[in-house]
Formats: sequence, C-alpha cells, structure tokens
Amino acid sequence: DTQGVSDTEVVIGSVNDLSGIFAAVGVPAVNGANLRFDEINAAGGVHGRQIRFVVEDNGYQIPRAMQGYNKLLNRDKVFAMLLSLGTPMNTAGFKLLDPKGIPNISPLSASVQMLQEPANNKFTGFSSYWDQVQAGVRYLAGEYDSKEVCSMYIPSDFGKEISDSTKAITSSLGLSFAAETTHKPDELDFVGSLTKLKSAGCDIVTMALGVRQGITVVGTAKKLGWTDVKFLNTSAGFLGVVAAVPGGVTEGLYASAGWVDLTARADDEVPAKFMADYNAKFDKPASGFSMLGYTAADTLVRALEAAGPDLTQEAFLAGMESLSYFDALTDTDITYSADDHRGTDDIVISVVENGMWRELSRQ
Amino acid sequence: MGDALLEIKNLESFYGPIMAIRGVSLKVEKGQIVTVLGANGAGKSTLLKTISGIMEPEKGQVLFKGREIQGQEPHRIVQHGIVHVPEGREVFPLLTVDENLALGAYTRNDKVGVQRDREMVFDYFPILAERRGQEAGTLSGGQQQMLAIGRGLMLSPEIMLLDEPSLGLSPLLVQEIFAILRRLNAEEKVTMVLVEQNARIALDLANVGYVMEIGRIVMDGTAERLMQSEDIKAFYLGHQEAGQRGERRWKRKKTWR
Amino acid sequence: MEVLQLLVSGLANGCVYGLIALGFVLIYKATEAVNFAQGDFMMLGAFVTLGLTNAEHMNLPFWVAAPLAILVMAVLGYLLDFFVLRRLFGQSQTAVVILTIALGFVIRFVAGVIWGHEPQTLESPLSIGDINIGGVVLGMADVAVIVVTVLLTLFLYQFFQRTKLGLAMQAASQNQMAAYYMGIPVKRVQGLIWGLSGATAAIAGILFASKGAIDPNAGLLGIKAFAAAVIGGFGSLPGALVGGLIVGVIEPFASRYFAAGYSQIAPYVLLLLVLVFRPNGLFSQVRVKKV
Amino acid sequence: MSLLEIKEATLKFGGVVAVNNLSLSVEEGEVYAIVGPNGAGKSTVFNLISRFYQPFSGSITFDGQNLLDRAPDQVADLGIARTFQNIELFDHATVLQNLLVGRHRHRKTSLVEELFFAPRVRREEIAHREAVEEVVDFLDLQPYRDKMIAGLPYGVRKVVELGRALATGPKLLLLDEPASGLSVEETQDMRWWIDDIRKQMGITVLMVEHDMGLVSSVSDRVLALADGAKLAEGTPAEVQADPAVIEAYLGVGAV
Amino acid sequence: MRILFKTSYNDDIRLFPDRWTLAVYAALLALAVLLPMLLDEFYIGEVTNVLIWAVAGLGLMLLTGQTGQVSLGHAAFLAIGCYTNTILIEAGLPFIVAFPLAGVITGIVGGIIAIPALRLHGIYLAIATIALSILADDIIVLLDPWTGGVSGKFPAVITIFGLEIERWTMPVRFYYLVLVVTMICTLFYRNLLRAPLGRAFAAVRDSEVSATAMGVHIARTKVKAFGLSCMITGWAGTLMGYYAGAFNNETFSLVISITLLMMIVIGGLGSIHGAFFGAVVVAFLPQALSIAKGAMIGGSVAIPGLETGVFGLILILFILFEPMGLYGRWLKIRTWFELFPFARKDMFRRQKSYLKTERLR
Ligand SMILES: Nc1ncnc2c1ncn2[C@@H]1O[C@H](COP(=O)(O)OP(=O)(O)OP(=O)(O)O)[C@@H](O)[C@H]1O
Ligand SMILES: Nc1ncnc2c1ncn2[C@@H]1O[C@H](COP(=O)(O)OP(=O)(O)OP(=O)(O)O)[C@@H](O)[C@H]1O
Ligand SMILES: CC(C)C[C@H](N)C(=O)O
Ligand SMILES: [Mg+2]
Ligand SMILES: [Mg+2]
Repeated sequence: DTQGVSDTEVVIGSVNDLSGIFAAVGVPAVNGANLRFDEINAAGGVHGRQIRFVVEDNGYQIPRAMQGYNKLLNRDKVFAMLLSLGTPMNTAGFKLLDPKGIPNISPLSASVQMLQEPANNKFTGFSSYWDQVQAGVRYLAGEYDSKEVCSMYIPSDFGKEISDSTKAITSSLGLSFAAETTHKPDELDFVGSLTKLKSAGCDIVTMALGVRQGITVVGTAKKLGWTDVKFLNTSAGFLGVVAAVPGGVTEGLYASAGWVDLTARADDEVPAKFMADYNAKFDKPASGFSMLGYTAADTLVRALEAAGPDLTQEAFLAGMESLSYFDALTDTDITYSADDHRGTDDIVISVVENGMWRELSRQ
Repeated sequence: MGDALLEIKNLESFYGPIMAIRGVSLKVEKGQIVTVLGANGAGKSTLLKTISGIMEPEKGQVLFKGREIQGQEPHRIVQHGIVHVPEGREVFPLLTVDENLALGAYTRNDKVGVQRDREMVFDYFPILAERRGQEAGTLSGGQQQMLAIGRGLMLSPEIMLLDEPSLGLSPLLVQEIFAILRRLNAEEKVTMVLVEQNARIALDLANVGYVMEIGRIVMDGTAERLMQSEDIKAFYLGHQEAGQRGERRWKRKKTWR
Repeated sequence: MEVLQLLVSGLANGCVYGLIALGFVLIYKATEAVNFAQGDFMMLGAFVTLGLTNAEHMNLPFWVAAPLAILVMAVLGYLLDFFVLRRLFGQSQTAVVILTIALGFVIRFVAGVIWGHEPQTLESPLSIGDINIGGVVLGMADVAVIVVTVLLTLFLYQFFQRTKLGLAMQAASQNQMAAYYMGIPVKRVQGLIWGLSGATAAIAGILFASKGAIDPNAGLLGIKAFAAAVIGGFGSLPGALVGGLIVGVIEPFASRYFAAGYSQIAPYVLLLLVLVFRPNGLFSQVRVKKV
Repeated sequence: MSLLEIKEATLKFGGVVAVNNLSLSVEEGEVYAIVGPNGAGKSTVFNLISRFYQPFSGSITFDGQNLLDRAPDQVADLGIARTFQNIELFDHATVLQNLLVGRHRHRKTSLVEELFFAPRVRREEIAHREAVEEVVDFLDLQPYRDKMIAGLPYGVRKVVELGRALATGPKLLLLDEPASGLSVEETQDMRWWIDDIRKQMGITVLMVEHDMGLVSSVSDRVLALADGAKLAEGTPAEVQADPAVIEAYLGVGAV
Repeated sequence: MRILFKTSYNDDIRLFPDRWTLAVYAALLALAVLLPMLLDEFYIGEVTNVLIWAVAGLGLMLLTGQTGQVSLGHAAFLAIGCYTNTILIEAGLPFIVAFPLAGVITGIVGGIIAIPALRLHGIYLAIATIALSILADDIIVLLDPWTGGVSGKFPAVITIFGLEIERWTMPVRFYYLVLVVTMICTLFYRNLLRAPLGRAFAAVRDSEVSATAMGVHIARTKVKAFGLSCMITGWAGTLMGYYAGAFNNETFSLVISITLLMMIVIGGLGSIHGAFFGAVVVAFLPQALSIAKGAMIGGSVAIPGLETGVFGLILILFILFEPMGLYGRWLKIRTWFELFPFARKDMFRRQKSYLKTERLR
C-alpha cells in the first residue's frame, strides 16, 4: 500500500509561497501546474487515477512551511511533492520527506542543495543557479572582453549561491572579482551600491535580487549614465514583465536561465496554445514561471504514466529516471536517468531587446 | 412648577455588571442651581456623565427642553447647550493653556463673543493669562482645575454640569469660584447642576438639593430645608464635631436608609 | 560630484520614506493609534492609480487618474474607519495595532487577487525623463517626490498648527473624553484623519510607483518608514520628513562606503543609535508626567 | 536634629520659579502641614523630596543623610512614602496587590527563589500579607480588598493610596492633599487616621492640604508658601491669623 | 456560583485557588498526557506546534502583558535560543544541560540588550525591537562561522539519558518533551505572578512614577522582565528549531515577531490563558482554514493566498468582537455560567470607553 495512491486518485503536494515575498513566483507556477493537471484529469487521469494537487501556502516562512509539510505528509498523505518553493523550506522539508522516501520533484529553487544526498528521491527541473552563473559569466566574458566581475545579492542562500558561483567562475577564468554589495528585500534605492560598483570598474554584475529590485537596478544604472556594464540575472529574474518594463528601462539586461522565454515565442504553436489556455483559465497573462509550473506538472504526469498502473514509489522513481523527451513549451530537452536527476541541462542566455527576451546562446 | 429645563426620569446606568445609578429622577428648572450631594461612590459623577452622553443609560430618559437626549453622542449634547466640567480636570496635557481655551470654543463661531469670553476667563483667573503658553499638563493641580472651569465657561453654555469644581483649590479660590458661579447664574442666567463635597458652600449657592446614596436619590428639597436636616448637618456639614480628639469615633446611623 | 549625487538621490529617496511616515504620524497625531497597514495603503494607492491609468486597464489620462485615485483612497480610509475602526473606539491601542496588521494581510491578498503578484509598472509621465545638472542626475519622479513631500509636509503642519480642526484632532488624541466635553465630534474627526492618511498614502504610492515597479509586497517598505518616523519623533510632522531624509541619505552612503553585509543594516543601526541618545526621537513629543 | 531638612532649595521651570530659596525642617513625630495658593510650589517640594526633580541649588537631608545622593527609587528604602495629588495607583491591579507593592522594599528573596517559589518566598509572602492586612484593618478597606482600582470611587482610591504608603512602613509620610475630594464625613475619618498614624505608629507626617479645618485639627506646625517662598510659619492658629496668609490664601470670609 | 471560604493567607497564594480549579487542571493535564492515544500523527504534530507557540507566547506575555513593554523583536530571541542550543550541543554538551543553558544565555543576552532599551516606551520600544528583529537576520549571516550563515543548521537528534527524541520520526516523544517544557514555563510564570517580582512588573506597567516612589527600581525590573521573557522565548526558539528540523537566518523573521505579538493580544494580554488561547488561534487557524478549504473546494488552489486573506479577516473579527482578547471573553462566558440563571443579557455590554494620551510618563 503506497501512501497517497488509491485506485482512483493520486495525491500530489506542494508547499508554496502564495502570499509572501515570492508569491510572484509561486502563484503562476502553481497555476501552470493546475492547468496541466486539469487537462489530464479531464482526459481521464493517469492510469485511471485522478491527480489531486494539494498546495499549502508557506508565505515564505519556515514555521508555516513545516506546518504545511505536517499536513501534506500526515493528513493528506501525499505521494510526491511538486514545485515546493524556497531553498530553506525545501531543505527543511527533506528531513521529513527522506525517511518516508517521498519524491520531491522540480522544486522552485535552483539551489544545488536540491539534489543533496540522499538524492534518489530528488529531481530538479532545470540547471542550478550555480551553473547558470558559470555559463552566463563565461559567455559575457568571452563576448565582451570583460575583466572585472561584481555581484549584488540578497544575503540568503539564494544570494550566496550566486555570489559564490560568481567568485568561482571569476577566478577560474582568470578575471578579478572587483566588488560586491548586499541588499535587503525591501531596499528600493541602488544609487549608492551602483556608485560603488561603478567606481570599482565592474564590467559584469551578477544579480541575485528580488524581481522588482532587478528592474530598479538596471534603470538606475542607466540614469546614472553607467552603460558599459553587463547585468546578469538568473532564472529568478527571467520574466516577461522584466523585459516589458515601459520606457526600455531593462533593455540590455542579460539573463542566464534553464529555459527559453515564453513571450518571445508567442507565435510558436505550443507556447501560443499554452498562453491562450492559461489566459482563458486564470484571466492573467502567462509568465515564465507559469510555464515552468506547467512543464513540471507535465514531467510528473509522464513519470506517472511511465511508472505503470501499479503505482509504487519505486515504480515512480524508475519512471522518472526513464524520462527523455523534447518539451516544446520550454523548447528544451528533458532527460532523466539513474545518475542524472536534473531535467533540462540546457542553460539559455538571453538579453532584453525591444521589450522581449532574445536568445543569445544555449549550452 | 413650570416646565423643567432638564428632567431626568428613572435613569439607570451600568459599568459592565455594576449598577451605578438605580433609577434616578430629578428636575432642573431654568435659571436654577441644583446641587447633588452624596458620599463617595454614590453615583454623582455617573449621573452627570450619563446626562452629558459620556455614558449610555440602560433605562430611563433625559429630557432637555422636553426633548429626549439620552444615548446621544456627547458632542451632540454639547451642541444643545449642555456643558460638563468633569471631575479630575481632564485638560489636554500637551496643549497650551491658550489652545485648551480655544478648544472650549470649538462649537462657537462668533469670534467676538469668544474673544470676550476669553478675556472674562483671564479676568477670573489671572494666573491662566500669565501662563498662556505653558503646556496644561505641567500646571499645578489647582491651576489645571481653573483651566477646566475656564474652558467650560468658554462654551458659553445654557446649563453647566459641574463635578466638584472646588477640588484642589485654595480656600480663597473656592470662594472666588462660587462667587463667579453665582454671578453667571444671576447675570447670564446659566442653569447649573453642581456636585460638591463641600456641602455647606454648595447648599449656600444652590436653590435645590438632592442627596444620593448608592445610586439612588434618598432626599431632596430646597437648599434651606436640607440645611436644616439633622442628617445633612451630621454627614455633610460636619456640625457635630465628634467629641474630643483621641476618642474612638462612632458612626451615627443615617435615617434615610 | 559623486558625493553630491549620493546626497541628492538619498534625499529623493528619503522623501518617499517621509511620505509614508507622514501617514503614520497623521494617524498617530490625531488618534494615537499606529497604523501598521500604512505601507499597504501606499501599495494599494499605487495599484488603484495603475488600474485607472494603465493602458491594459482603464486607460484614463494620468492627470485624471491620479486625483481620482487620491480621492478613492481617501474615501476608502474614511470608510475603513467608519465600518471597522470605530468599533474599537476607546479600546487599547494594541488592539488597533493588531487590527491594522491583519488589515495589511487582507489588503495584500486583495491586491494580489486583482493585480497579480508580478511586478507592474505605472504608466506615469513622471517616470519618463531625467534632469541632469552638472553631472548630477535626478529623475523627474525624484524631483516630483521632493517637491510634493515638502509641500505636503508644510500643508499638514499648517493644518495641525493653525486650523481649529487640526487643533481638535490633537485634542482628541490626548483625551478623547475631554474632547467630547468640548463638543468635538471625536469619531468623525478621526474618520477624517483616516481619510486624509488614505489620500497621503495614495500620493506616496503614485510617486513611489513612478520611481520603479510595484507588487503587492511593496508595502514592506513601511517598516523603514516606521524607522524614519521614530527617528523624527513619532507624532511630529516635520520630524517624519527629517527622519525620512536621514534614513534616505544614510542608505546610499552606507552602500557606497561600507562593506557588503554591513551596508544594509545601516538604517536600523542608525535608528538604534538615535534612540539610545534621544529615546523619544529627534522632535520629541513625549513628556514626563507631572505629579 | 530634624528628621527632614530642606535648606535653601531653588527650582525653576523655564521662567517659573516653583521653589524659591526655601528652607524648612520637619521634626520627628510631628505633623507638619504646607498650605498656600495654587501653584505655590507645594507639590514641587514633595517632588524634590521624592527625587523626581533635581533642585538647582540647596540641600535636602533626611535622617542625617544627604537625600540628593539618592536615586528616586532609594527614597522609599530610606523610609519615605508618599501619596499623589491626583492619585497614582496601579489601575489594573487589585487593592490588595497595590498594597503589597508597598511592601516591595522589604522583600529579601532572589529571582531564582521566586521563579521556583521556594518556601522562603511563601513565608515572606505571608509575612507581607499580614503587614498589609493590618493596614487594611486600620483603614477599613476590607470590602475592597479584591476590587480592581479602575472601578473604585475617588474617595476610596485616596484611602488606598494612603494605605499603600503606609504598607511601606515609612518613617516619614508625605501626603499631597489627602482630603481633597472627600466628603465631610470622610475627611473626619482622614483626620482620625492621620492622628493615629502619628500617635500609634509613630510616623512623622508632612502634608499639603487646602482644608484648613483638617490642617488646624491635626497639624503641629504649618508652613504657608507663596510663589515658592516662605510666607509664614508657626502653629495653625498663628498662620491662619497672619494677614499675608489671609490675603494670599485664605480670603477674608474664610470658610 | 462557588463561594470560597479562605481560612489562611496561604489560600491566596496557592498554585490553584481551590479544589475545583485543581481538579480542572489535573483533568487537563491527564488529557494532555493521554492525547497521543486519542489523536493521529498529524494532530499530535499540530498540538505540539501550538504548545511551542504557547511557550513563546508566555515569554512575550511576561514582557508585554505583565510589564507593559511591547516587543516586536522576539523572533531574535527565538533565534538566539535556537542557535545557542545547537551550538552548545555541537560543542559536546548533552541536551539536558544545553537546553536549559540555551534559555539562560538567551535571558542574559536579552537582559543586556534591554539596558539601552530601558528608556524607550510604547511605539519607540516597538520600533527599536523591530530593528532588532531585522538586524538579527544580518547578524546571523555575519556570524557565519558559528551560525552556518545562510546555509543554516540542522539540529541533531535529541538524546536524554540515551532516549532518542526526534520531531518527525518520533512525534509522540517530541510531544511529551514539549509538554514538559510548557508545564515548567507555565509554572515559572505562575510563580513569578504570586511573588514580589510579578507585582513589581505590574507596577512598572501601570505607573512608573508611583512604582519608583514605592522603591521599585524601574530599570532593574525591566531588565529582569526582559531577561525572564527572553529565557522562556529562547526555550521556545529551541523547540521551534527542533520542530522545523532546519533553520537559517530567514527562519526567525520579523513576520514571526509580529505573529507573536498578534497572538498574545488576541489571546488576551496579561494572562497565562491568553498565551494558550492565542497560540491555538494563530498557530492552528491557518491549518484549520486549509483543511476547511480542502473539504469545501478540494486541495488545489482556487485563489492564491486565500487562507492568508481569510486569516487576516478572522483576526480582524476577533479583535472587533473582543478587543480584550479571547481570555476576556472566556471570563465572561464563565461568569455567565456561574451566575446562571441570574446573568442579565446585557451585563457584558461594553460601556463607552475613552482613551487618554500615552505620551505622558
Ligand atoms: N470605570 C468604572 N468601572 C466600574 N465601576 C465604576 C467605574 N467608575 C465608577 N464605578 C462605580 O460606580 C459607582 C458610582 O461612581 P461615581 O464615580 O459616580 O461616584 P461619585 O458619587 O461621583 O463618587 P466620588 O465622590 O468619589 O466622585 C461607584 O460605586 C464606583 O465604584
Ligand atoms: N514640569 C513643570 N514644567 C513647568 N512648570 C511647572 C512644572 N511643574 C510645576 N510647574 C509650575 O510650578 C508651579 C508650582 O507647581 P506645584 O504643582 O508645586 O503647585 P502646588 O503648590 O502644588 O499647587 P496646587 O495647590 O494647585 O496643587 C506652578 O506654577 C506650576 O505651573
Ligand atoms: C523562486 C526563487 C526566486 C526562490 C529562491 N530561489 C529561494 O531560494 O527561495
Ligand atoms: Mg465623582
Ligand atoms: Mg499640588
């Protein structure tokens, strides 16, 4: 008897941020996943089982996240976790998931810790912040003969991973790490920090900030007349709205992420259908994170299918590890295997041009 | 008796479960000074608060010029011309003496009258004029009491409810205050309900008196009549100087109980 | 030059804190309550304007939308008092604090439902264009913030100092019962101040949104504005502005000259330092009770 | 040596000279009254003794010790207790608890003992309680023992405040207008109490009062104060007969 | 109605005023002990959580409810307790020593922090403590070598004389541990209230002027209040750390501080019951809402953040319904039953009340 599985139903859980500072990430992602689950449920479910997706709001607070886990694991008896948000919340959650062997699929955190040992029940959707920064800085340094690399980050594990990665790649490329600044999530003025970075002569600045802050930083730099610098965002700032800020504020901003932007491909068939469906269901335009949510749910559905009608944890893990397909929505290959628990290995580097993300390079 | 200016019928007021006024009725004629006497906790202040709307009665009526006003918001009651000078001063501590007085005239729009009344108040209490700019909270106790009375006068009321106006005032000022009240009553025809511990001076000023005990009116009558009553003499006027000092006191039983 | 730029940007920034702090101080001055939802009011004001003016919403001209939004927020503030806060009249201020904190939850939720959680940008004429004076750059929005904040502070200061209503508001905050004895309609007066603070929040929101993007969590800024108000001496309107400016100016200088990890704590360390030396803020409104 | 001695004390608030080069001495065992017009500086003298205000100049000694060396909270330890003109009780506590706070200076138990409510804490509590019950009996406060201050009538609060001061077991009791707001009957009680406090308990009393009846019936000496300075001093009869006092304070038709 | 005849002064300072109360609390304790036999793992987890919050609430209540000092920074002390305990255990101390010590150290730190805060009142203290809460986050990051910085720490399995206790794999054992700590803290709290210090707290809260005149050293009393409050809070923080199984700089955030204050106000300031009532509301209500929503419209998200929104709305209703907190309401209900059938319907109507400035001290 496997927890969360009955003849007619399989229960999937998620501890997400629906009201806190990362609600801009969590909400569209959960919506995207729900879109996929509704489709499959309408089509009769997976092996006759309906998928029930139970989401607990953590408001980006660990104590509330733990209550969410308590409910999902001990009351709802979920079969697997999907899209749980927040690095610290996820790592805390592993303490509960691992003893029961509950799979954790595509968490909304690109931290390397998402695949920490024991890794057999953990799967991530896309590349880590670490890898994204590595690839991004390498690309920019190669293209533009940059010398000085800098970093702006929120003092959290998300920020730390990005700044650490920046330092690592800087030294391995033989560049110099010139300066760093730290920021609170509620900071709104970056003149001081940018003046500092400018006077340090930064050519590349990696950013690990809130979405709204990222926009302000690029805008402020322009205002200060500092144009010979490349700002590099990660997947955490890779959103359509960032590119679409009126007045071309974010023009020339780079991002290194695990997928290809959605709005830029609005004319392609699969993204177009997704955007239309999403808009019809939620009355909001689809964003990159809604796409991510949809894709993650799709991955889970595929793994459930591959696991066969006799659903057990082992069968499911085997199913996950057997997946290998091209996902037209994110325009990437998704492959898992026994020693590869990361879906998309691609890292896509894009830049804002004319209010859209344009793909520059893919690795 | 003519039509009463203020009439209270069978009023009951509570503090949560505690019944502080138990069916009080009284009448105040226009131009009269009515005094309410009573021991501590008898409910005198509660009665005044209920009239001025600071408290809500549970039962009964307050009629002002024949109209029911009980339960109205206190500022509406002030607009009718009923002014309450509360017990315990209640000045605005962080505002200056001048500002406190200005607030007394909040409901008035006649600049000239307000100015005249301010002069009058300063005339009555020269120390207030001297301390115009001082924050009211730093005044001495008695000075605050003067300010509270002065502020009440600034409202130019038709009827004044005065709760222990002599509290904390020097003997000289007590005489002055009562002289002022007498003048206001005589010249401006201000009707007054006066609660006082100093029963002698209160009865001296008033036309009519009521005596309250534990929330009830236990005695009423003209001031002269009350002044003759043995009980009043014993308990409110302090006539019977209980024996020599050092002797244990005994308490006479009040006959109205 | 660099120092001048930092200073000027800091001042513009400080004015935003000052504006929110004004909202706190208004309420405090007239009711002695502390409105923990003031930051969320600001966010709501910004979103209301955005909803009225942005092309994908109602698409009104900005100069129509802005006054309209201010009006809407004023009415909202008044109604909030009328239907909710008035029921707490005379109850302890902690109850009001908790109520406004909970209100903040609700406002954020509502804003999230209506406008989503992704950052949005207000289509404001103020956000276009910079002014460059001898190398010191200042956005139009910054200029607007500075001008509006200074004017608003002066206006409110005069209002409290010179008008009868302003005086009545102060009286009501010091002694509600005595204010009633003077014939001041205390509840209505307090309703008015909530309306006024709603309007102030809307102004702050519009200017804030002109400086950058907004999302339902933008109200978190209120905490720093709190610090500003306290530095100024909670209850003093010029104090709110001065406090705001101090916090605003310290920030860019700290980020410029302090090491990473230390710079972002500067405003709070400053707050604590000010309080150690002046426990009631710079323009103290607290007195020792005379006994 | 006098119990309390104030020498040439001066205190100003801005332009207001509240206490002006004032000297006075209170002898052990007497009842000493201060009278004077409103704003004369009577309460300010009390506040100087309580160390709430620091005099600009002058000295205050109590029992031979320099009071100005002491912090406000140490004044009670020396054996000085006071009441306030406008009543300062702990409103959200019962009468009993208020009186027990008066015993604060006698506590000997440590934090840890109290945390574990060690037997000594219990013993001390019961001792405090016995001391307080004596005060309750003395002032007839039995009916109010467990009542919250917030709902008590003004007159009862005045008595509770007196009780709280007595519970500290003072040598010197400062009473700021003990009879204001009291009815004639209650003032009568107050008079007996002050008498007993002095005679039976041996406590020296320094009081400010406007009720001349009370002042003349209980006090040994009276000081009349005006504008912070001494106007007259002597027996109640002497002071009341002083023309300056009549002029500034009592008025001609004295009540 | 029960009428008590007291025959000695001891009656007034007993832990339980009378037999009946003793019986009620004994029954409550028995229920608490038997609870794991009645509830499943999920509910035991939730009850544990409520108890932990109640302990934290007791900590803050001592300061805010008893001494009148509003703190919006108590999450910082949760953090200090939690980190100290883990660091001590990592240094080799057994839990049975490290845990009490963690609280004591937090108390000492709290007392020291209180010294500059002594002159602050009301909103100034509240905002200063907000700053404390915010700074705690950064300080934890800066103290990386001890705290593990942003990566945080994972508390080891508790062993008490060889008995292992772990939140997730042994929820019942952990529940009993929390229950014992809760009882000890409640007892300490009760003891303080019936001792001189508790009265000094109330004196400082109600009137600093007359407390001083009675010989209460305001500063020292406040420092003690801070210290004791922080000690209890530190223990709660430690338990929270165990409950979460992981913590870092973001765990004990300002939101937690605010929630704590909200909790004690809604529960009822100044009473032990208030801390418990508040904990039930604040710690369990969101969960209850989530369960209710699951029952009504299925688990998946219809409106994001709905629970938080509804939670806010319910808190507003709580405050409007009873600004004195749930404990106040509880007392009224109890009085009603005690007086039954003589209680008047309108007996508990609120008489109009008015506020005066708190800007005078
Ligand atoms: N806030 C309150 N809460 C509860 N009971 C109260 C409150 N205020 C007054 N009472 C009670 O109501 C009764 C009447 O009080 P009130 O103040 O009207 O008396 P009073 O006659 O004015 O006495 P005093 O001469 O002391 O001013 C008293 O028994 C008192 O205990
Ligand atoms: N903190 C203060 N700031 C400014 N002036 C003050 C302060 N305290 C007292 N005063 C002034 O000092 C003078 C003396 O005040 P005090 O309270 O001692 O008078 P008092 O003799 O007790 O009068 P009363 O009989 O009215 O109580 C008054 O004029 C008062 O206005
Ligand atoms: C979605 C992400 C922006 C969340 C972030 N990576 C975190 O660690 O919490
Ligand atoms: Mg009265
Ligand atoms: Mg005085």
